[in-house]
This record gives sequence, C-alpha cells and structure tokens, in this order.
Amino acid sequence: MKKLMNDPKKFVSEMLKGVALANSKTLKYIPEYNLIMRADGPNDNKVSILQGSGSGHEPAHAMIVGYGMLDAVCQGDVFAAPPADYIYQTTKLIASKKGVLYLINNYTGDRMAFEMGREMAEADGIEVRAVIIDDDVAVKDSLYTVGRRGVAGNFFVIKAVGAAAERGASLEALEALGNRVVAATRTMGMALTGCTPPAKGKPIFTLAEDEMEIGIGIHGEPGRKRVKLASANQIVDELLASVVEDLPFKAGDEVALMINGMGATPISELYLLYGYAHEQVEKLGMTIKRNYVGNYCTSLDMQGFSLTLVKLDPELEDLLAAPAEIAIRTF
Amino acid sequence: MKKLMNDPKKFVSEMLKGVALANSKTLKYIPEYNLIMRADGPNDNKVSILQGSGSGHEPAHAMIVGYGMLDAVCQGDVFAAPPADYIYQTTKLIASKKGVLYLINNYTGDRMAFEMGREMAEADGIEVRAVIIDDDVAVKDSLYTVGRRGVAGNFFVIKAVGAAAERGASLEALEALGNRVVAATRTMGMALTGCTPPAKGKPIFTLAEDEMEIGIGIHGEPGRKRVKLASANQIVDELLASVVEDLPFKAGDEVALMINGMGATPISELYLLYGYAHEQVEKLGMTIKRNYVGNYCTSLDMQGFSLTLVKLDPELEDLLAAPAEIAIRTF
Amino acid sequence: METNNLALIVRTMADTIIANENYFSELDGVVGDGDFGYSLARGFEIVLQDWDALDNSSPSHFLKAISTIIIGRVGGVSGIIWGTAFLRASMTLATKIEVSKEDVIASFRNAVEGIQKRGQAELGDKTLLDALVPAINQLEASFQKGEDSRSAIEAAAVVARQSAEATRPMLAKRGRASYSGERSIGSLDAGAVAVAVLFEAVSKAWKA
Amino acid sequence: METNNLALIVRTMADTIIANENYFSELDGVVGDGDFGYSLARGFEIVLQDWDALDNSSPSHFLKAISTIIIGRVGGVSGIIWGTAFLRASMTLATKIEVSKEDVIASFRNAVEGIQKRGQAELGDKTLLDALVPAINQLEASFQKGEDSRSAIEAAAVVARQSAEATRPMLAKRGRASYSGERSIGSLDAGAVAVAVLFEAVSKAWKA
Ligand SMILES: Nc1ncnc2c1ncn2[C@@H]1O[C@H](COP(=O)(O)OP(=O)(O)O)[C@@H](O)[C@H]1O
Ligand SMILES: Nc1ncnc2c1ncn2[C@@H]1O[C@H](COP(=O)(O)OP(=O)(O)O)[C@@H](O)[C@H]1O
Ligand SMILES: [Mg+2]
Ligand SMILES: [Mg+2]
Ligand SMILES: [Mg+2]
Ligand SMILES: [Mg+2]
Repeated sequence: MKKLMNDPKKFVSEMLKGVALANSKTLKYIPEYNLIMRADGPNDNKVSILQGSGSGHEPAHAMIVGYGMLDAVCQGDVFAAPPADYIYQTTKLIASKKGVLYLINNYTGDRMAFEMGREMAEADGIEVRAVIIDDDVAVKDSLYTVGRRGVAGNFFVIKAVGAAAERGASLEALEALGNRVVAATRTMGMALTGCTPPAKGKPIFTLAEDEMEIGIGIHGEPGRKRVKLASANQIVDELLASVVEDLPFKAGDEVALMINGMGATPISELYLLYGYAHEQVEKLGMTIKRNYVGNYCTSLDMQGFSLTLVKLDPELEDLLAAPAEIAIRTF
Repeated sequence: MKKLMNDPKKFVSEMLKGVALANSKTLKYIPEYNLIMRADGPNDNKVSILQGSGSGHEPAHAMIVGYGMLDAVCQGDVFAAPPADYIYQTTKLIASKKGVLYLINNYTGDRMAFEMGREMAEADGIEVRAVIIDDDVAVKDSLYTVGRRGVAGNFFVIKAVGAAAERGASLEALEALGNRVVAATRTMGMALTGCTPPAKGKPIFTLAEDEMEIGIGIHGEPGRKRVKLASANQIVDELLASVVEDLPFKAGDEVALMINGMGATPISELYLLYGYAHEQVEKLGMTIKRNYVGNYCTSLDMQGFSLTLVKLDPELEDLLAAPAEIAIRTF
Repeated sequence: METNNLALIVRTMADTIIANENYFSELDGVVGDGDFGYSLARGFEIVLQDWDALDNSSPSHFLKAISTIIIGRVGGVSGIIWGTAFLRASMTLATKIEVSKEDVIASFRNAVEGIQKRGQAELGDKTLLDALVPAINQLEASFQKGEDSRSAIEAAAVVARQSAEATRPMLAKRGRASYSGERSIGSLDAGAVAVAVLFEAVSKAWKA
Repeated sequence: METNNLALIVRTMADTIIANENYFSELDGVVGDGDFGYSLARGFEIVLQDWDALDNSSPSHFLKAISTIIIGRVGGVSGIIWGTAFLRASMTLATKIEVSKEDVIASFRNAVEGIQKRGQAELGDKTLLDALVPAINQLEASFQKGEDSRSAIEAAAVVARQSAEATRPMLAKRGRASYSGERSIGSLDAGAVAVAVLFEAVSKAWKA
C-alpha cells in the first residue's frame, strides 16, 4: 500500500499541523503533546471533554474537536494510546471549574494511560470523570476479559455529551449521559483489505481477492472470521443481525443508523450500503430518526465499513440534532 | 480491487437509492433518469441549477444537491455522461420561470449530451444557459482541441453560483458568475493507484509500488507522466507549481485552497498534504481565505489527490461562505 | 432494401455489440475510460428487449425507434454519436417504404454529418469516423460499379477493418483518449474497431 | 550493583530495543497491531539522546529519569507498562547508593506488581509477564544459591527465552491480541519475546 507522506515518524505531527493550519481561528495545536484543542477553551461554565486514543482513526479524534464536540484530543502515534503524560498535560490545559470528562475507548493502552493521567491530574485538584466506550459487538464480552472495543459508536457518545456540555450539564450528569449512550449503541465492522501503518509499510493482515474479514477492529486487529467475499446486501444482513440481536433492538424502536467507512471505502459504496441497510432496519419495524453515512472512525487506509445502531429517546435525538462545529466540514 | 456492491449494473441506482433514503425530507429521487433533485424545487423565484456528469465522482454530483448548491443532478453510468434524454427530462422537471443553468464539466460526452438536451428543452420554451468548467491544468489546452477537463474546481463554481441563485440572481448574471469562477480556478491531480469501474472489475491503469502518475483525470485517464513515487511535500511542490504558473497566481492574491481526495485516500493524508501546501502558498505571498480538505470530486476508489487554487475577490469569498445544505454532512 | 433487411442489420449489430461488450471496453480502457462496450451493450440490450414492440411501420420509423432508445438510455459519447446516427438515417428515409442503394448511402452520409456536427471530429482525429467514412466510401464505390449488396458489404467490411487498424499510429484529438496526448499513439481506437467488427458481422449475416 | 552497572543494563536495553524495532513490531503484528517495537524504540531513542543529561546521582534517580521519559513519551500499553516498571524499581531503591542482589529482586518484584496493578494481567494471559516473572524467579534462585551475577543473569536469560517460547500455545487474555480470541494461539507474545531478547543481551554485555 502506498501513502502520501514524508517521514513515517512525522506522519502524526504533520497531519495535526495540517488540521491546525486549516482551522487556525478555532483550534490550537500544541505539538509537544500531539494536542489539538479549542482555541476558545477552557470555559469555566462548561465541562471540558477530552478524548485521547491512538492516531489512524481520522477524522476521529483530532478533526472532531470544536463547539458541541470535543474540547481537546491528545493523540498517540498510529494505533498507540497517548503517553500518560500527554493526558496529564492536556487535562491541566483544558481544566474547567466544572471538571473534565474523559471519553475513553475501551483498549488496555488507552484505559491505562487515562487512569495514570487522571491520577496525576487529580493530585493537582482537577475533578475528572470518565466514560468507557465499548460498542463493538464483534468481541464477545464474556470470553475475553478485556471487554469490548470502542469503535465508530464513539461518535454518538461525543456528540451527545458534547451537546449537553454546551448546555451546561454537570460533570456527573455528563458521565451518566455518556454511559447511557454507550448502553444504547452497538457496532459491527468488516474489511475488504487490511490497513498499513505508516511506520510498518506493510498491511497488518492481507486478504485474498475473494476474501473478507468479518468483525474487524479499528487497529487492523483481525476479526471474528475470514470468509468468502459476499455481496453488499449479504454483508449488511450479517452485520445488522449481529448488531440487532445484541442490544437487542426491537420493532418500534427509534434509532440512529450509521454506515461508517474504514478509510479507503468510496462514499458511493457507503451510500449503496446505506440504502439497503435502511430498508432492512425499517423492515424490522424500527424507525430511523437520524442517519450518518461517511468516514467517522477509520482504520487508516482500510477498505471496509462498520454499521452502528443507536437506540434513541427524545432527549438523545435532540442532543444528536444540536449544532456543532468541527474541522470536518464541506463548506 | 474489491468493492462493496451487488450487481455492477445496479451500482449507480443502488447508490442513488441510498442517497435518497438518507435524505428523504430534502431530496426526491426519480430512478428512471438517475435523477436526484431538491424536494422543495423548482422555485420560480430562483434559477434552477443542473449538473449532469457520469457517476463515480461521489460526493459530486448526486450528494451535493440541496439548498445553496445544485437543484438537481441526472447522472450517467460510471464515467459516462448521462443520456441526452435524462437531461431533457430533468430540465423539464426543474424548469423555473427564471430559467435553468447547466454547469457542464468539459468532456465531449457531457457537452454533447447537454447540447442535445438543451435543444430539446429550448424547443419546449425553457430558457437555458450553460457554463463549461475546465479547471484541470494537466491538459494543455493548446495541444488538443477538446480543451481542458473539468475536475475538482467544479465545486467552487457550484458553490458560488448556488449561493448567488438563492439570492435571486438572474440567469445571465449566474452564467457570467460561473464563467468568472472558472476563469479564477485551477486544479492539478495525481494518483498512487488506478481506479476500478464496477462493471470492469479491473483497474483502468496499474502503477507499480514505487510509481505514481502526475496529472491524472477523474475517469482513470492516465496523466502527464508516470514517475517514481516521491514524498508528499515533493508532490505538493510539483502540483502547486503547475497550478500557480498557469493562472498565474501572484503574491498578494487572496485564494481558496483545496486538497481533494480521489476516493480512497485517508483524510489523515489529505490533512498532511494540506499542512505543507498551506505553508507553501503562504510562502508565495498569497493569503488563504478559505480552505477545503476532503473528498469533493473523486474517481471511484483511486488513491491520490488534487490541489485546487481559486483566486478570490470579496464577492466570491462571500458566496463561498454562504450557508448550504447537502447530503454530505457530519451531523 | 426492406424493413426486413434493416431488421437483420440492427439485430446483428445488437447481438454483436452485446457479444463484444468486454472487448470493446478493453479497447477503450487503453487510453480512454473503459466503458465504451458497457455503454453500447446496455443500450442494445434494451433494443432487443423491446424488439417486438418497436415501431417497424416503415424503415424511418424503425430507425427512429432505435435512435430514441440509444439517445434515451445510452450515456457517454456513444449515446449521442450512435443515437444521432440512427436519428439522421431515419430522417433521411422519411416516408420511404423501399430503400434504394442511393438511400443507404445518403442515410450514412447524413449520419456522418450528424456525428460531425455533434462531435466536431475530423477524419484523422482517431475516432470511429476513421473507419466509418472509408467504409461508406467503399460501399458507394461498389454500388456505383453495380456490385450486389453482398459483395459491396463484404468489400466495405474489409476497408473498415483496414481503416480501424490504421487508427493505431494516430494521435487522438477527440474524446477522452485525447487527454493522453502522445500516449494515445500506438493503440487502436475503440469506436473504429467496433465499426469494423459490426461491418464484418453484418457481412457474415448477409451471406447466411 | 552500582549506577555504572545499571547504566550498562539500561544502555544495553536501549541499544537492543532500537536494533530490534522491526522484529518486535512484526511479532506484535501477528495478532496485535504491529507497533510494539516502534513505540518502545521511539522512547529509548530519547533515552539515548538525553543520556548525558540524565540524573544519575543515584540508582533511584537514574531509574526515575528513565521512567519519566517512557511515561512521557511512549504511547500504547508499553509506555505505561515499561514506564511503571522503571518507576516502581526507582521507588524500591529510594536513597540507596549501593544496590544489593536483594534490592535487585525487590525492585523487579515491585515492578511486576506495578505492571499487574495497571494491566490486571495474570500469569498465563500471554503477556510479557509470562517471560519476566519466571526469569526473576530464576534470578532469585541463582542468587540464593550464591551464584555470581554473570551466571545468574545467564540462567535467567535461558529461562526467559524458554518462557517466551512457552507463550506460543497460550490464548491471549490481555492487550489487543486478546481480540483475536482462539486465533492468538500459535504465535509468540511480542512482549515476552522482548523480555527474553533483553535478558540475553544484558547477559552478553555483562560477560564482555
Ligand atoms: N468527438 C467525437 N466524435 C466522434 N466520435 C468520437 C468522438 N469522441 C469519441 N468518439 C468515439 O467514441 C469512442 C468512445 O466512446 P465512449 O467510451 O462512449 O466515450 P466516453 O467514455 O469518452 O464518453 C471513441 O473510441 C471514439 O471512436
Ligand atoms: N494488560 C497487560 N499487562 C501486561 N502486559 C501487557 C498487557 N497487555 C499487553 N501487554 C504486553 O504488551 C505487548 C504489546 O504492547 P503494545 O504493542 O505497546 O500494545 P498496544 O499496541 O496494544 O497498545 C504485548 O505483547 C504484551 O506482552
Ligand atoms: Mg498499539
Ligand atoms: Mg465514459
Ligand atoms: Mg469511454
Ligand atoms: Mg501493539
């Protein structure tokens, strides 16, 4: 796989520089901690929201900082949780009187780094709470003790919590809200190709021309199974069934449906997938109140997609519909 | 190259169905003519704007219909101009008392189809004007008689004309504005890989692991030259030089800068490219007033990007900043 | 020539285009965008599907019906070029029930004029005209010499093939292939080859 | 053991980690995400860069300086795990200037405790602990038998290697590899192999 890059070791910092230069009025960039934060923060009337995570999932997380979304991200290298010190330093920089909320994708590295960063920040008297996001149904929770992964569903947690934070919700309320969104969100993904970390130069896994991997993670982790490539509709059927049975989602539910690209999937294919998924979700008797088609949480240059369903209630729907402003925009 | 699809012959219609289902309140879909149009149109107080074009350039054109942008698109098959009859039928459906403006990318097939469609529509008494978009500096205008191609720069024409149309500009004024934007816009692209049309199943051209193609079109047309893969910065230097010398752009110019992905390029790489391009444009003494990073006009699953510069004046800047609403959105 | 013969020609064209879909697309893929065969095949599939319902009350009506399908359903340059050709041929024949050899040549000439009006291509620009025009010239010469249809078509097919081959050294000046500039030299024009393949197929069908 | 010996150990670790960057990453790539070597190497590069400026006023201070770099600059699980290990060792040695064999074992034990507190891994979960803990046990046994450092480290390196190899049939229960479930069986744990490689390198350096 080829890449448009210079020195692989500078991949993350050069990307972050680009984000900062493209948004110089709204974002601040502190290279030392791979830190992108709102230029107008912190705000003592609002809880500050931080997500760390490794790089390689763009637009998550560096490109979704802004009004109504994250207050800051401090990214690690590609697919590596940020160093604990980045989290500590970032927490200090964004600390607000209302506290700091961490939205942590459930990976060992991220959890440990945030835990350590939090200990350091709390020692400085900063009030911190954390929500662990684990929406990936591909990982069976009971079998492996680290639990499920956080994947594209993190968008919904960020969006809802971000909107509520702008409205002045307390740290406790936001923590509860975040957990509520996590509990209502389920995702499953698949890949047509593996992804290639810049420093590695080779795909983490390779698939034959007639193969696909079902249940992949967003770091090139292999999935549940490797099977023959099927039609788009068959794939949607399989992912949707896994997602629906897990919560479970039921006839009468009001939902948000997301088709998320893994990084190298053309938007044409994502809409093709959406069309069929929409019909199937409606056939199950659910009502789609909001939909999302595009790249939200990717795995570098992986071809593939994930399907997310969120069970909505009026409050959640309202928070998802609230305005927000981030680097990712069309105009 | 693998694809998420069903029957290749249904690729375009299933994609359009997805666009329609994801935007059922704002868009109307008429499968017979691969037609996506604003649900609230036509409006007799506003010129209707139509772009045809082949499919495979998503989000252009089916996903950029909406308030402040296009009133309709009728897409052909992948990389094939729409049949003339689609254009005629679409023109009738969107005809407004203020007239219909065609924004045509400069390809033989598109020009001929629009010309024929226009003749049929004019015979019905519909007033039609047309703007030909040809921003691609890779094609030397003097050598080949069909002229330059229309590529990612078409976004700026659509955005500016779309905004002015919402403000009530006349058909003549919009035609003049469109031509003015075309005259101020220059693009050049490159590819790391060829693209694979669904019905073909194989890439139109293939590049070795250490090769790239400079000056490609958006239909897999090979470019100016095939050379050794270079660093991101070197590539930006080369594209930028071609674009800048062509208009030419000069120190003191106020510009919009776009880094447009070709379909399978991760957004991380696009921002990395943007960061360096931004610095170089500023080094040349220009001021970047607006910037655009993402997929605007793609070539299916091609890896690569194009760089566009638009010379701005206050009116144009204002039109680019005006609000718009299309299928491509984050929230 | 009667509507019967015309039907044989169009049916042969349709069958041949559908059978050669991939071949034509591959040719277009060398320096074009690889959809030429696909586009034409989709259109002529509809011609075959609608075959029994096509208005064949006269040669002109029949050709008009074909042109309506092509213009209405085939995208790309080919939809216009081929649709225009059928439309012009239909217009030439107007109310005629019997089609003379002169009518055939006049229809072809009018079709070429229509193609040139739409596409502005000259001979030598590396388009299907580079096979079509020499083939028509040959057809006319054979007719003028008093040859029968069978040998006239056969001779035209030979010329069409030679002329298609002769597009190889040409620099494309029209269509997508022209963007490749010098690189277009050395490959055959897809449209010209299609013209040759179709003349050959019709010639074979005529003999059978 | 003096700061000199400690410096030798850390320097050997740094050199070895940098030399094995790709190898370690490849191991992590089999069922993990392939960044283990990269992450560690970036951290120990900084250790070498800052070498002359590191506070080596005491073994504890020296280890603290290393831990600060690792925690501050290494991402992923490894930043925390390895940083915590150095921090715990530093804390164990407190104000000591001379480091006894007992101190070495106590430091290692404290490091393991810290790793377990952060990562919640048990022996047999297919992590670096599966090589580290048996190696420490061996080191302690050798010391208790009165062996000299040289042969004690050598024996520990042998055990570390054997134990790393023994991770092959294990099912990963921690870290990213655990997502692969049954598929993690059959490949070596990257962290455990790194522990073996480092013990071997230190053993070799000790002899030289
Ligand atoms: N301006 C033109 N006039 C006549 N024929 C043309 C012209 N441009 C292209 N052609 C013919 O059309 C063929 C390509 O058709 P097609 O693939 O449908 O076009 P496109 O993909 O560019 O829309 C070429 O091989 C050539 O023979
Ligand atoms: N919970 C844990 N406790 C101890 N060691 C662990 C744990 N999880 C992973 N490891 C070790 O870390 C190694 C992977 O490190 P690294 O690649 O930095 O992690 P990641 O990429 O998952 O952040 C594994 O080979 C294993 O030895
Ligand atoms: Mg990692
Ligand atoms: Mg085409
Ligand atoms: Mg073509
Ligand atoms: Mg790893």
